[in-house]
Amino acid sequence: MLDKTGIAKRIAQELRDGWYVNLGIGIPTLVANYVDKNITVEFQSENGILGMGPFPYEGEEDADLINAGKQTVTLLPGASIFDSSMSFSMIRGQHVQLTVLGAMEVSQNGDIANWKIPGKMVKGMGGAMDLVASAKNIIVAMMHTNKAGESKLLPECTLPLTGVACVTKVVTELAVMEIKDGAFHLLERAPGVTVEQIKNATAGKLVISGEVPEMKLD
Amino acid sequence: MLDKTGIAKRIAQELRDGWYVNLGIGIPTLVANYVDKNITVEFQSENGILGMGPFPYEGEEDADLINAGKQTVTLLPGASIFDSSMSFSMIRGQHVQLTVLGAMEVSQNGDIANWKIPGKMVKGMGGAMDLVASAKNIIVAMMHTNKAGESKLLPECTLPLTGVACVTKVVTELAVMEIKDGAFHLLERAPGVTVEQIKNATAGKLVISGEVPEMKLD
Amino acid sequence: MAINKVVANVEEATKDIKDGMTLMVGGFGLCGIPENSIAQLVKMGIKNLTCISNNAGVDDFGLGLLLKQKQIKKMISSYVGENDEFERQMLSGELEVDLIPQGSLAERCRAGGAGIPAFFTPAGYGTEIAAGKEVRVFNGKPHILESALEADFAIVKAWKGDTAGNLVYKYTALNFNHVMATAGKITIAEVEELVPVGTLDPRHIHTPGIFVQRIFQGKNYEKRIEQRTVRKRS
Amino acid sequence: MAINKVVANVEEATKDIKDGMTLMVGGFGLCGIPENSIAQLVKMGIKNLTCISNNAGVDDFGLGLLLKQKQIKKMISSYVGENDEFERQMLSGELEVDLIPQGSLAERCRAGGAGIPAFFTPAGYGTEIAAGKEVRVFNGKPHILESALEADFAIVKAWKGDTAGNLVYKYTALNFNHVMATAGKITIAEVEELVPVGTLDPRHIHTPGIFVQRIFQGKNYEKRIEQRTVRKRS
Repeated sequence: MLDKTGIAKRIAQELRDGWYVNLGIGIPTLVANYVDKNITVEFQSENGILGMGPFPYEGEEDADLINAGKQTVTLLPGASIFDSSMSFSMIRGQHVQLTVLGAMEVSQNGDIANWKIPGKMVKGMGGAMDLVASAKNIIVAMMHTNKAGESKLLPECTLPLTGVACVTKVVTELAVMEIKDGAFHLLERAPGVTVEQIKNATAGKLVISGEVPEMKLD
Repeated sequence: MLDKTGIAKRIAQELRDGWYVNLGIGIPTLVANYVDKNITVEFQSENGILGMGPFPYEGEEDADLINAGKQTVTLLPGASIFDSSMSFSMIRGQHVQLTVLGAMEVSQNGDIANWKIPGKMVKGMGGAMDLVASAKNIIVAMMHTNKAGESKLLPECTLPLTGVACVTKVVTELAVMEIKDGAFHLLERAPGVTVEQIKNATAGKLVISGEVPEMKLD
Repeated sequence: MAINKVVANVEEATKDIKDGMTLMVGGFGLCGIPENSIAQLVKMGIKNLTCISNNAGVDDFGLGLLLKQKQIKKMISSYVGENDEFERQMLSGELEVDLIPQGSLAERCRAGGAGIPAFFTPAGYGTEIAAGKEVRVFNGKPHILESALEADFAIVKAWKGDTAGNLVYKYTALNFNHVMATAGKITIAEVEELVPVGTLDPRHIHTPGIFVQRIFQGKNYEKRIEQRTVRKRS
Repeated sequence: MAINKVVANVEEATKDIKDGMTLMVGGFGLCGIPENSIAQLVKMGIKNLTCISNNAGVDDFGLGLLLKQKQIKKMISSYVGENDEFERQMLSGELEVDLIPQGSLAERCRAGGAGIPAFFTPAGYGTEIAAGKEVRVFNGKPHILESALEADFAIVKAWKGDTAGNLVYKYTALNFNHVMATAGKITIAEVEELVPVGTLDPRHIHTPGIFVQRIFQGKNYEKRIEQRTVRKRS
């Protein structure tokens, strides 16, 4: 079974040389720490950065240089700054190759719910609806089940949607799954996790073809 | 009767302190030379300049600094440069207070035709359609009649339109007219021109109320 | 010379903002917010405001200050997460909230400034955001029709500005400030440094002065950091 | 490090441009045109091109060079006034021409790059440009629906560019180059000066590198002036 770091490491393996990538808040943010040294990717932050770098050294924080999670960050050489409308031109115009974000529910159709729980305080969708409606490649990083032990991979989402038929892959503490043809296709098991465990934790349609390899993490 | 310079001088009197102004090619361009020294206006050029200055001194021309007429120009202090989409955001968004342009025909309804003569080579409308569809205040600078002596101020335009119900004033070699309520309202006569002459040269509905003053030019 | 947009101070810049008006307020989180103008609105005690702003500040800073005084009737935002008083007012029904996808918020502000009354976007299709909105398929993909946003006043904060109203922002303080500056019937810019015309490079101006009606030299910027994240020197 | 977009030369940058493709070509008149790439397209002899460009060059420069070789099937422009060969081909029916209001051309390119498939504009309402287009009234004013433009290749010219594809333009050479750079499936940028990453100020970049797939150091720029207008020193 993977911890959050493990999920981030596995997702980092999905990155390809030359890609622009938008990472959501939470586990997705960690992905930046595990990029293969042999490839070059640039991180986009929807508040207006391309070429976002790591957190600043203590004492070098600049209130005027933050990411979409309002965290102080730095710029790498070759970075650029732009306004919010241009930032979402990049996103909506599909210039960003990969979006990684968290979710509360994902359906076998690729629908995603991650912004609102009826009856609870709604904080807003931020840029998530634009991101999921636009990106060609959307990977969800999340736990396979919620705190009550219920599957978050469902036949249909029960929560208000963020986007429809958009998620391409889901990486959880248990597995890597691709979404196509209205089903979760099991690609890899987390170290030590059985196919049975994944089956039991998945409420939506799960397709298992042949031997399912265990994922390889360094 | 006014010459081209006279028309430009008269139109310059329409400028108000603090206005942004877009001047078309031809007579409108001359307006910039006669701005009252006591007011400040800035000239916008739709290829991407705000704060356009006069032509450069000989030897100081820069191929990378031209106006919408492709003429070499200069920038005044406080000028800014921007791309074509932002330039037309200014125009379409009605941030430019006054547009002055030439025309082949103007109708009593404020329609304007200035881009196409059927059967002749069509060069294109450039930015004219955006300008006339957007600006709140559009002054046409033109001759009252064409080379055949026919009126260019008509009940309806006969040429393909550039815009509908948009022209607010027309200044010709004979007169200043305001367009409202479906008619040309005669405001001023050019020096030495009689109301009768203006009547004879105007095919569209012309409204004359009381004594029509002669325009004052320095 | 260039048109002069300078007003003496924040009082003069905001003097005709009235109860019930719609304001766009620049910034992202607490980054690039017009601190001086917000403080002045609190002082003026104007009520029933509709505020269009990506976020709603925190309890004791940014738009949170206006919320605390119950000066805001309605917030139009994309994310309002860090504010307890906001939550209380929203859940009690005192505060109307219209949540908009961040990209649609930015584009709707741009459209407002650019004379584009409506446009199609894929964002929000199939969600409750699309309720009541026209849906149209382009290239096999469904889109919804969104309309332009405009405001009685847009209030923005820039790093440097010249007397002609030309603005330059510092790093990510650019965010919503530029698009909102284009969309105000009257746009007020407060700047950290007010400079003479001719000081800013014409090629590097983010917001041309044509969009700005009033500019003033701000003071005492706190520039609070919402999430101070650092790494250790290795 | 940043993603490297550098290609060796114009040959490599343009190698997969094929007959029948749609190209956006930056520039306004002869200002800011991609001289190197146009010369290479002439050399390659590619035919049946659809070119989206504000103008069509002059007889012996700019897109006029492609017109002379009859490589262009269709021009999508706002003004094509200074070109006798263009006129001959257009009147004889050899060349298709689609004339578009300049602001709509710019906005349609921007929309193509920004994932906005269509938008409403007042420009052209009531004229032949509006024929067959949806009309809708907003705030009492009629608007027409215009659609996004995209291109197989966008070819732009910048002043300075870095290896990550970030571009800065010189004065009005900015014009259509930026919006077109955002709208190409593949965008080629030729630059007067190719610089290392870190050289350009992140706040002053006009076109972020994400929009540019290939960049190369151009050479022998002629930068012809179309209308040399000067004043005498007094």
